[in-house]
Amino acid sequence: MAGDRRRIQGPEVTVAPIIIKSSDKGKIQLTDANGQRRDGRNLEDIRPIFLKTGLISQANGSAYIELRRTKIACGVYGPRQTKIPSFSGKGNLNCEIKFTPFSCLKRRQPYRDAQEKELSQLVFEALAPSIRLDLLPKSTIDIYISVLENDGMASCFAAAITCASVAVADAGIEMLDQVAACSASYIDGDIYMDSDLVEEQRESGSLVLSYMPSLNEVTHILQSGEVEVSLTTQAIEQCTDTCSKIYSVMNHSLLESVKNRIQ
Amino acid sequence: MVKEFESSINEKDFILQGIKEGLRLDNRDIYDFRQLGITFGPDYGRSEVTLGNTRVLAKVSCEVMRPYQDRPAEGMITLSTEMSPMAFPSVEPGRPSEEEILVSRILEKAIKRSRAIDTEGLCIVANEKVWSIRVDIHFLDHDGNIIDAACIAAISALAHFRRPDITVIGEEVTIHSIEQRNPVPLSIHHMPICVTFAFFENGEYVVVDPTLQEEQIRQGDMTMTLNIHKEICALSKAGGTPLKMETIINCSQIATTKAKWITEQIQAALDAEKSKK
Amino acid sequence: MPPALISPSENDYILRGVDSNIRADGRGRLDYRQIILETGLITQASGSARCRLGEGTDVLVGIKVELGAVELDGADEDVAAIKAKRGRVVCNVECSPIASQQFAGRGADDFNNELTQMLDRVLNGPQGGLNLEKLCIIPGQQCWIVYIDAIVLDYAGNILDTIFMATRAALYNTKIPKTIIQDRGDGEIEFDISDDEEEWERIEGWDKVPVAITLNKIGSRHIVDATPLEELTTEAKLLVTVNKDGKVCGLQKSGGGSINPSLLNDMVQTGRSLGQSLIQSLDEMLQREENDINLKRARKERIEKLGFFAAI
Amino acid sequence: MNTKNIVTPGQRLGFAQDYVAGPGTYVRGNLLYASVVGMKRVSKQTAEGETLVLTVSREKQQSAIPEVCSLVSKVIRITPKEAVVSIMVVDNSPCKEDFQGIIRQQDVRATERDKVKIHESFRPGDIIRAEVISLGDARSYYLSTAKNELGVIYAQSIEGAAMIPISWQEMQCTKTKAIELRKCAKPF
Amino acid sequence: MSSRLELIGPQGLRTDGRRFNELRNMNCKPSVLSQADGSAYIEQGNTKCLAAVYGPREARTKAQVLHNRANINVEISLAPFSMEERKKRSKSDKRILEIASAVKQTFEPIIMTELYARSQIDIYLQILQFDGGTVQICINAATLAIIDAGIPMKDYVCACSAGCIDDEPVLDLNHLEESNTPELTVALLPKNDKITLLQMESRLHIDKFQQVMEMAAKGCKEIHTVLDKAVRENIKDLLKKSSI
Repeated sequence: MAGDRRRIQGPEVTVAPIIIKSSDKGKIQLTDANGQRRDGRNLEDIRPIFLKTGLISQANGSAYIELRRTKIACGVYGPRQTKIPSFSGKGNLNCEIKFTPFSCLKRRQPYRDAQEKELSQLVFEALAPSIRLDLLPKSTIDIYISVLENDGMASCFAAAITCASVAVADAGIEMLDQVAACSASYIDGDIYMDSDLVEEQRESGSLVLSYMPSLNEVTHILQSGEVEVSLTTQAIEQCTDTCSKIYSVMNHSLLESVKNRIQ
Repeated sequence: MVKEFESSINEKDFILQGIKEGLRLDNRDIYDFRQLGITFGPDYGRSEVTLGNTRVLAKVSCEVMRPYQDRPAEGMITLSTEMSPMAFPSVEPGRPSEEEILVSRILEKAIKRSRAIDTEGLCIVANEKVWSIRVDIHFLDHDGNIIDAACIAAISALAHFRRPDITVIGEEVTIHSIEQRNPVPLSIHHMPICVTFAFFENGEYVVVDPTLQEEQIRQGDMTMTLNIHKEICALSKAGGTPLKMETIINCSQIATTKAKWITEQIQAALDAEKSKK
Repeated sequence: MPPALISPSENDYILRGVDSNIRADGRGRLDYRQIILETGLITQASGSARCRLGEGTDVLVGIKVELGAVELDGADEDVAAIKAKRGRVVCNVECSPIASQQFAGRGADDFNNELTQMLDRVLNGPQGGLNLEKLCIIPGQQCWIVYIDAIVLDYAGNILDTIFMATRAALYNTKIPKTIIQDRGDGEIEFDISDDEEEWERIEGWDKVPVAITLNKIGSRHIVDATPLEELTTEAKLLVTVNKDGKVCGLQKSGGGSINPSLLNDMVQTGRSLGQSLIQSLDEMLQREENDINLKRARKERIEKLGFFAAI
Repeated sequence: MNTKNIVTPGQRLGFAQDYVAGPGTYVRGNLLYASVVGMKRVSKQTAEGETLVLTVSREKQQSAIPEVCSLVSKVIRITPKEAVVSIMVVDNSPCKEDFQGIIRQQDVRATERDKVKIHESFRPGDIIRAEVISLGDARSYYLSTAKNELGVIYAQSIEGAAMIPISWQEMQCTKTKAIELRKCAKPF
Repeated sequence: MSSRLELIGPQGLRTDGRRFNELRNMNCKPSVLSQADGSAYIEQGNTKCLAAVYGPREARTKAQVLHNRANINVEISLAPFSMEERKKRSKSDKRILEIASAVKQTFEPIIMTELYARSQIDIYLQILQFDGGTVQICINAATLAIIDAGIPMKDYVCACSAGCIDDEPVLDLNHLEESNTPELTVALLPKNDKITLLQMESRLHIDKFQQVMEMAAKGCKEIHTVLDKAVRENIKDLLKKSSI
């Protein structure tokens, strides 16, 4: 594969070491006898969210989200003139998600790979219904998402959507509603909300749902794994409930930012 | 992008009329090559070829590498051509143009596919180490017919090249520096020579070794690659004006004599170089 | 190339049609076009199939099974140990410029990537159906890699469903050579590959491979198997992948619109029931084709493939 | 300031029939929602029976984009047919990044349009006030200066000094007193 | 070439059972695609190729506009499963670009491009299965597709390869043969016997050259009859359909 020649290249093939734990610990138990998860959460609980706006001074809007070991920053630029000349009565929304090389288990290449391109497309699809692009003819909004640390792909993707939505609101762009997103894992017939990497690697399937709570509309859904329809329905319900909770966190952080500025 | 310089209509008519009368701007016969100059050195495997105003430099280098899995006992030959804006003002650096691709493909067919170099002789330890020979071809000045010039430069550089001697004892390989032992030449099976023709007036008129201006007004071209044993090593007429079969046979006859003449020139240049040392 | 455009009147025409359950080509909301399926067209591939929808969309899938190294990584040893015992599936979708002028040059790159990821997400996981453990030859070292390459040859809407149908049929058509493993002692294992084609086997679990149903939300209703014009009218698409047991193997929304949760549930249910019946009819088609071939072979007749001339 | 009045996008503000939707709000179904983060304000009732206007003023301005209103822009280059400008301020709010606009020959002034010469109206580097008349083509907005209060508001002479308008189509250099031709804006 | 393969059996038949001067089994059909203005599908033995022609239409970029004639653009893609070993080829592979350029230059003097100044004709070729003779199948498929698109051209262009095994000229090489013998590809205008494309790889003595070339030219003529028949049948079908 033709890599980036300007960078110093390592060996052709590298393998991340697998750390072998002492055998007496045995297999990792995802839940203890009380039904609590490894970090003390219940199945339906999500990790505590830290969400703050306005970290990137150059951007029109920005936000930072942290769910324990998942850390994502997002900057929004625009609306600005569309670079490629093509007339469109609606605004363009351009989303780019990038995993930093050190964010995942395996080192990621510094240039955009196929997965990042696809995730960027999915973020676009999740956010597009919420933004009033019809008010912004001939303009482009650029959303750049940087994943600093990734603790589970599904939950990271959900956090990226939430974070991007807050950043768009912070940029003062007109929206119909904010988009909250959350993930769920199917493990042994149970639904684990907002699973981390260790749980994710044991899942038989996962669901990421993004939702506009005030309008009661689902903007995106992504499910993998072989699942009964009834379980899916249940997971969708749980996710919409959780999204409403995340929504209040998002509102809170936006209100905080306004209050700070007024004072 | 800079547009290629084009001759005016008057110039074009003038050249065409000349060709019809068997005359060319540089006072050549239509089947003549321009003045061919081959110089070598200062180090092994470096040759500079001039064909009229066209000037090409070829440099051969070698290194030890792991062979391809499907050819464990064969050395490698890499041909690299790069057209720089120095000789081609219309070329954008970095991206290979269509012309460059065609040139490098013809050279590849002429030298690699026709097995001009004995690649099996380049094997050091099968599956482990082989010589990889690299030929870098630089176009210094472009006044038409770069293919022929590049081919002469490449093959004469290969003939002039000496690689360091080696001794193999079991798995142990020693590479002797040039000071320690006399370097060894590559074993060359045959010398492929490209001869390019240009066609005018629906293939009625044929010219050998076209200049840049002639290339601009030609309707078609054909490159024949031959060696002194009268073998056609490669042939490329990629479209262009349709030709009669007799024309092509006729061209092949001309090409044989030209190939012989050029081979002699190369040989003479190599001998002159040797006697100098 | 600029994307295709749709006029407001065309848009309105389709919208009203969908509302009254009649589409431009006479179909109802949940009707598929005629499906033509044929397997074994590419002799150099381990398996191949071509699927054509109506007079338009045409997808060719070629599968090559090659030897390769197993994947060696994971968050911890348990996960890594499972991965070391598995074969691999690699998916790739290419839209050929012959299908549509939009795909010329680099025009199809993003679209190819999107389709590839969608196919890969479904097939490369427990829901993919294929028994990946059976594809492993020497745990921790060698395995079969199943390369699934889909080429879109003609485009008249609903590419993804067609890709999935063709992929399923191509997997049915794929035969893997038998391997004979010999233990040489001191942990060294060698294996031979049988060249007797009679002994070659199908990939276990091909029948559990899901199919995809793309539901297009137009107005407050949804349709399947949309034509290009209908796709332009679509506000949001929902891809439902279903296997033969009626289990949902994947959901993905695409497009710029949003969907109400109750409609979403409705669409999932529709997709599920349509998918199950689609699998049934596809399997019947494959069975019929194979029976035909066997019959002809028994009678020593020439087996003529319809090839690319079918139904045009 | 009352923090209770701060609203976020998607927040319900009331019933659509009670208020007129002002900037920063939108109507969906029979409800009124906020579309930006900011302060909720209700207009004061001036006349009996008048419906109140509800607006959400943005806490942080979105980067402005041109719409049909007056704006300030800088001339980048001129051709005999048009002047290309870069739009800097839209309706008193600055754009973070410039948008490109065009003033065509026929849109320079309201009278004797066919006699307009672009080089006698604008020069590169001039700051002008104009208004958007159309979204234009793929690349540029179409602008017009065909009103008294529109035209050049700041220009430098060949000498490099600032010029002052002396008539609606002439400006004078403050240093050399040379007169140059411009389509001037009527000072407020 | 120390371990020479037996390319000719004891009965004088080739590896796939053909005689020296025999073409591979050839199937072709025009008008196979719904979107393209002209299309064709060709099988020559185990090599299979689809061609689509769009245009003449507006040139995509200004740089491609030619003021006195139409610009021809050729793109070739190879299916990843078309070869013995799976390989994903990028569109900028040198060999593919070389063939594309050869196809383009072959058709430039044949298509009456001067009738469509400032426009563009796109020829897209998709090779589905590969067993030797890429250049010839590309040219034959393109000819058929251009005719199907109704673009005026001076004549058919038919291409065929020939080689030389044990001093005996052979017609229409398959992949095994072309990698072990010299291969000469000829594209011919059947009406006036003129050659538009001539490509050769590997070594061939000049005395054999004419013989091999004549053999290939004969193959081109045979291919012409097959193509012509397909075109005529297709038109008959079309007439039948339109008369109903």
